[in-house]
Amino acid sequence: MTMSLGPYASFIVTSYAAAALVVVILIGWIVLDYRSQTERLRELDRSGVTRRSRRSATDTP
Amino acid sequence: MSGLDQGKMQLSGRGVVCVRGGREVFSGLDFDAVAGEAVAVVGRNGSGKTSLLRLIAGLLIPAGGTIALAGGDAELTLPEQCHYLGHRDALKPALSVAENLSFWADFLGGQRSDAAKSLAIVGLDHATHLPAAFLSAGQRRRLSLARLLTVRRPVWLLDEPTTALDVAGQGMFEGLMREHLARGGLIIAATHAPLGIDSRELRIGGAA
Amino acid sequence: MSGLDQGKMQLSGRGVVCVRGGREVFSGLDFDAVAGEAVAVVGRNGSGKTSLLRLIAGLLIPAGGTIALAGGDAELTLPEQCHYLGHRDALKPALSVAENLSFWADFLGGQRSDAAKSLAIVGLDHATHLPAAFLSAGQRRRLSLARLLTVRRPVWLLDEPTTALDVAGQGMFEGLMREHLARGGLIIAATHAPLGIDSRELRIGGAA
Amino acid sequence: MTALSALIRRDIRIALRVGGGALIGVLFFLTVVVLMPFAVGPDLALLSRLGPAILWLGALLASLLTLDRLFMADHEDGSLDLITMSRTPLELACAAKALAHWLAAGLPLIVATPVLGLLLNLDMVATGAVALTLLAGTPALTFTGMIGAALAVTLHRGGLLMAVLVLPLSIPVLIFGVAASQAAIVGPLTFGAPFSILCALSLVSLVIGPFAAAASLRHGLD
Amino acid sequence: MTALSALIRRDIRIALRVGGGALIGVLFFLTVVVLMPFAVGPDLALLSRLGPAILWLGALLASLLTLDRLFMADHEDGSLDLITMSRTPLELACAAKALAHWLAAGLPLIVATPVLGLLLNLDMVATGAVALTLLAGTPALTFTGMIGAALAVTLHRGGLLMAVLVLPLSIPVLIFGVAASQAAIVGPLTFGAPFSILCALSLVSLVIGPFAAAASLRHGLD
Amino acid sequence: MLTCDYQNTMTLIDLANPTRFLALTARVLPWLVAATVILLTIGLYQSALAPDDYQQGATVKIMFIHVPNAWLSMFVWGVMSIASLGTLVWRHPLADVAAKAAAPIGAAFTFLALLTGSLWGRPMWGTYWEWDARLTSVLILFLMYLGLMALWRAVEDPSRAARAAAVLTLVGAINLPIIKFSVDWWNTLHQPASVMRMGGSTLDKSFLIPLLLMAIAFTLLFVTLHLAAMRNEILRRRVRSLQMMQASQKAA
Ligand code: HEM
Ligand SMILES: Nc1ncnc2c1ncn2[C@@H]1O[C@H](COP(=O)(O)OP(=O)(O)OP(=O)(O)O)[C@@H](O)[C@H]1O
Ligand SMILES: Nc1ncnc2c1ncn2[C@@H]1O[C@H](COP(=O)(O)OP(=O)(O)OP(=O)(O)O)[C@@H](O)[C@H]1O
Ligand SMILES: [Mg+2]
Ligand SMILES: [Mg+2]
Repeated sequence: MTMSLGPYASFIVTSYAAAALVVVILIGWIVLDYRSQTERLRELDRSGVTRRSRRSATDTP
Repeated sequence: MSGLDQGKMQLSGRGVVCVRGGREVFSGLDFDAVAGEAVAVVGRNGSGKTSLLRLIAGLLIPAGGTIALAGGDAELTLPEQCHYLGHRDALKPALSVAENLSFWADFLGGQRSDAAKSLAIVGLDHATHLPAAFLSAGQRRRLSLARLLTVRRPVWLLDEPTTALDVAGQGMFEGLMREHLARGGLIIAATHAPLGIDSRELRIGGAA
Repeated sequence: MSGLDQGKMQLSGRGVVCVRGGREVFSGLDFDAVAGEAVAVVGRNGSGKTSLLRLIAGLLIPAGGTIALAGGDAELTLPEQCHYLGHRDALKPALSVAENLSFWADFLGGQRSDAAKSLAIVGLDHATHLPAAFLSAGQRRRLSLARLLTVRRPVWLLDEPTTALDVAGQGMFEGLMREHLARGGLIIAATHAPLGIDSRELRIGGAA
Repeated sequence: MTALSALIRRDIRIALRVGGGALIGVLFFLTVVVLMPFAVGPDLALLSRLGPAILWLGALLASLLTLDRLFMADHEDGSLDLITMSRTPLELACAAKALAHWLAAGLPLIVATPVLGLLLNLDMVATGAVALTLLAGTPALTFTGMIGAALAVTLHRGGLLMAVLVLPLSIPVLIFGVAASQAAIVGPLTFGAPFSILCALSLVSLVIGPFAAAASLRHGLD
Repeated sequence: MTALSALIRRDIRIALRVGGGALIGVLFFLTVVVLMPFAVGPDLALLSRLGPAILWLGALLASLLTLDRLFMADHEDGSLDLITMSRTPLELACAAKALAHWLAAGLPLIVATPVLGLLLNLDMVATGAVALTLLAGTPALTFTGMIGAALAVTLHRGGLLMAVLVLPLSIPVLIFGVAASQAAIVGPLTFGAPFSILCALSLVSLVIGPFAAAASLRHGLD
Repeated sequence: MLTCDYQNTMTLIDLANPTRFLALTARVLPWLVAATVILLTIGLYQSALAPDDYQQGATVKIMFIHVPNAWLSMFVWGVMSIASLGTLVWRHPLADVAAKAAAPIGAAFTFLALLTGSLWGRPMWGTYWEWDARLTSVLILFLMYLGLMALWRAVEDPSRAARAAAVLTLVGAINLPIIKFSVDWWNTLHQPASVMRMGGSTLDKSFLIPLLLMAIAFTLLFVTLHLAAMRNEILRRRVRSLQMMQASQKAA
């Protein structure tokens, strides 16, 4: 599909591209952060640190 | 290199005068310490024990007298051959235990041994990747001790070194001091409590 | 006015829970203290003695339970009827002894007695015009005590009150506490050392 | 009333004694204002055109950067505990402290304005206008800044962080302060409109500042 | 060399971690620069004329006001004792610390300059010129500022006092920094002359700063 | 030893409640992601189909990005303000997690509003930036978002930072009505409200529908990102608590 965006096409494209980029950065940051936190939790688990409220965490239906 | 093997190493002060804040803390102090020997500096609160250690470490400038190390590494000054363990731990809370130790090892330079091994010796191997901010007072002290083990220096200046250490920690630390002396090192320690190893007493400012 | 004469004044806590830095320090604490009585709060380091005093003073907010004063001045809240003597002296080094005391007398308001007389009682009358910066630790403590005498409050919350006081000072302070109790006051004191007057013991966090 | 006036008198006295911070604020103001001509260049016409803006910026920075110890000092020596426990509402005590700070550190800035006006080639009218707007506007700076000072206690951290948090809040004051001065000097707007907004901002901050600061101090208790 | 690079890496790491101050300097820069148009008024022609001066002033304040804890933090936790005793000359250690500070807090300012240039209506050339002069000039700010940071340890007091002491020293940097940027933008002077003076100032401060700071730290031993 | 007693008394208050929240998030998140993707696709498609404006030409397409982001920049601060009330009034442990997680997302939306606005301003007003009341107040909003993020980073104890941030968020909420009504109070360059205003929208349907679709899609995007960021924050605090526990456990 082609659209005619007029004389200011670059402005429109830049706007959409910037929005996409920022959203992708946000998503990337959140996903990477999630990975690193779960990784650290797993590491702590492996080194034998336990939490009292832990059983209730997994038992929640 | 590090002078640990030169049996005749001797630290001596002659007529040392210490002035702080315009007030004379002590004067005419003479002392000697030879390799393999521990000297326990004792005296009342405010008698100048910490000040003496800082004078030796070059962190204070004597108002009179001289302090010199004979038989050490001729190319290094006295402070460069000393480890100073003061009340403040020189730890950065934002860095991990391992980062803190390896920074000092890199920065202080000279003859080194394995940082991970030192951490194991002082009983901090489980906390290697923890930020130093999370350490308790006793654990911080242990981390400081690991610095003395990782970087070799012939002269140890210790200011109330056993503060915050529990009984097991004190035992560990006594072992470390014995080992250091056996390798020809030299210890000057300011203490209120007994040092736990054979030592000569240096009293500042009259009987307590 | 100040409730000192209402014999039935009673401070009580029910099921008090204290949380600091996300960690529970103690929970389910019950206590009572009636007019004319001194309660000595004891316990290990870190068991929460200071925290309890600050909870009563309204400087911490309990995570659970209630603390209330019955029979005091109905128009005033509990903290407004308390004197809190903590580790920090609330003194300004730039102001003189007299200026420091008279500021607190003016600011705290309520029933007052002569500031100069209080200074004489705590043995600071010779230092009236000295800047507080020149005071030794013990003298700073005495100046804080003068605040308790100058402004009347029925409840005294004392955190290790005898720190830095010499023997004569401790004797003086015991006299002051007795007098306060005799007038129908109430004392809650956190101490490691014995309080020196008849008191009931409130232990936090198991045996030491 | 005695309680509040005692607090004000104490704070002013401390600020003016050795070790107090009143002088340093004025010095910083002087330095920043003297710095500007070096940055802008020695164009006198331009300088006098920018004069009000420069003076306002200097005053803004000087009053915000001196504020960070407003509550911190009292917190560190335990005075804040007693102030919190006292029969004086914390909001009023906060307001009194801010007032004392303004008297000890804000007023001297205004007194210094005419001298700096000379340096910036401002005429009498312009200098007067700037001084008047500063008189009406600096209370707003102090009273919004005190929110940051109270946050510094909660955060155990002052300095630049505080300035960064508070600066956006003080932008409206700056806008109308300069606008009023410019109006008085060159027109075409009337002086009255921006000046009354400035006064309104000061009044609003006189209310919001103490409440927000007291709330922050209460929640920072620990 | 390992010693110095270890020191630099440590300081940068601390600045970038939670609790570090690198971000705050940039934010302060942003805020101060955004503040200026409010003071000067929304006259775009004037703003772009003043642009370089505004950016330079912002960078000056941001880099000086973040400097006061450069040595203070190390003094308070005892690190400075060990640094003084070490085999690395204190002058070099000071230089390394200042370099780390510049990398963590100075460079980000330069990176932020283009964005701020847009707000001030500067064109590409002008923005480039300012960024280039900042790149050449901010080391001078950091390395003269470190003298003040060392004095702060001796005086047991940082903050504004330090800024007041150091600001006069940094006036030459400001003058030639702005002059070089203006020359690049409007002429009539050549860019080269003031720019080379700026570089010379940076080089001189690179030498004088560490020596003066080390001397001040040595005499402040206590 | 002293430290070993902590194990018995430590209840990790931070984690008591959020556990349920984590379970909930795990179930809801996939649905939210799907909904966001679908709506965003439809919205973008509708925006592409929208006709050119008779005045603004094709640049009106920027509106479909600009306006939702502008709305969200204010909406997110509103969410943070409510969360701040939760922190200060009810001391709810999830409230500060919500506030902290929202700040970077809000800052991103505000940045996009500023950027797309500038890009729109160039063809419409002939300049990227103008110091007008609407634009400036949004810029201040952006600075305040950054300030809050700096605050969260600069302070190590999260509960302390939470309380300070809450006070600041509430004070900063004053800015929201200023942004909203600045175009009415001061006669400025920027468009007055045409969608959300008293007396109904004045916008043509062919623009209104894609705009509303995009607005809903971006709101869903925010909700999704926010939930995920909150989950991360809870995990981060869990890591922190466990690390502190590790420090005191092993010493015993
Ligand atoms: C950096 C520049 C800009 C900023 C910060 C900005 C900010 C905002 C904000 C905050 C809103 C939401 C206001 C509300 O809900 O009432 C908004 C809406 C809007 N903006 Fe902008 N804007 C900018 C530039 C522009 C430009 C250049 C145009 C077009 C010429 C434009 C057109 C609109 C329109 C049409 C709306 C929707 C108004 C409504 O229907 O309520 N904006 N903008
Ligand atoms: N920074 C300082 N400035 C001025 N005087 C100081 C300073 N530090 C200590 N002093 C003074 O020097 C004297 C000796 O202090 P020093 O710390 O050496 O005593 P100490 O023997 O280590 O005491 P302690 O047993 O309490 O550790 C004391 O009278 C003290 O008041
Ligand atoms: N500001 C604080 N933030 C977080 N936790 C704290 C804070 N102050 C104290 N704590 C913790 O609260 C607990 C109780 O401290 P508190 O000062 O009440 O003990 P204490 O009984 O007075 O001890 P001491 O005998 O040493 O005076 C300790 O575990 C301590 O680590
Ligand atoms: Mg000592
Ligand atoms: Mg205690």
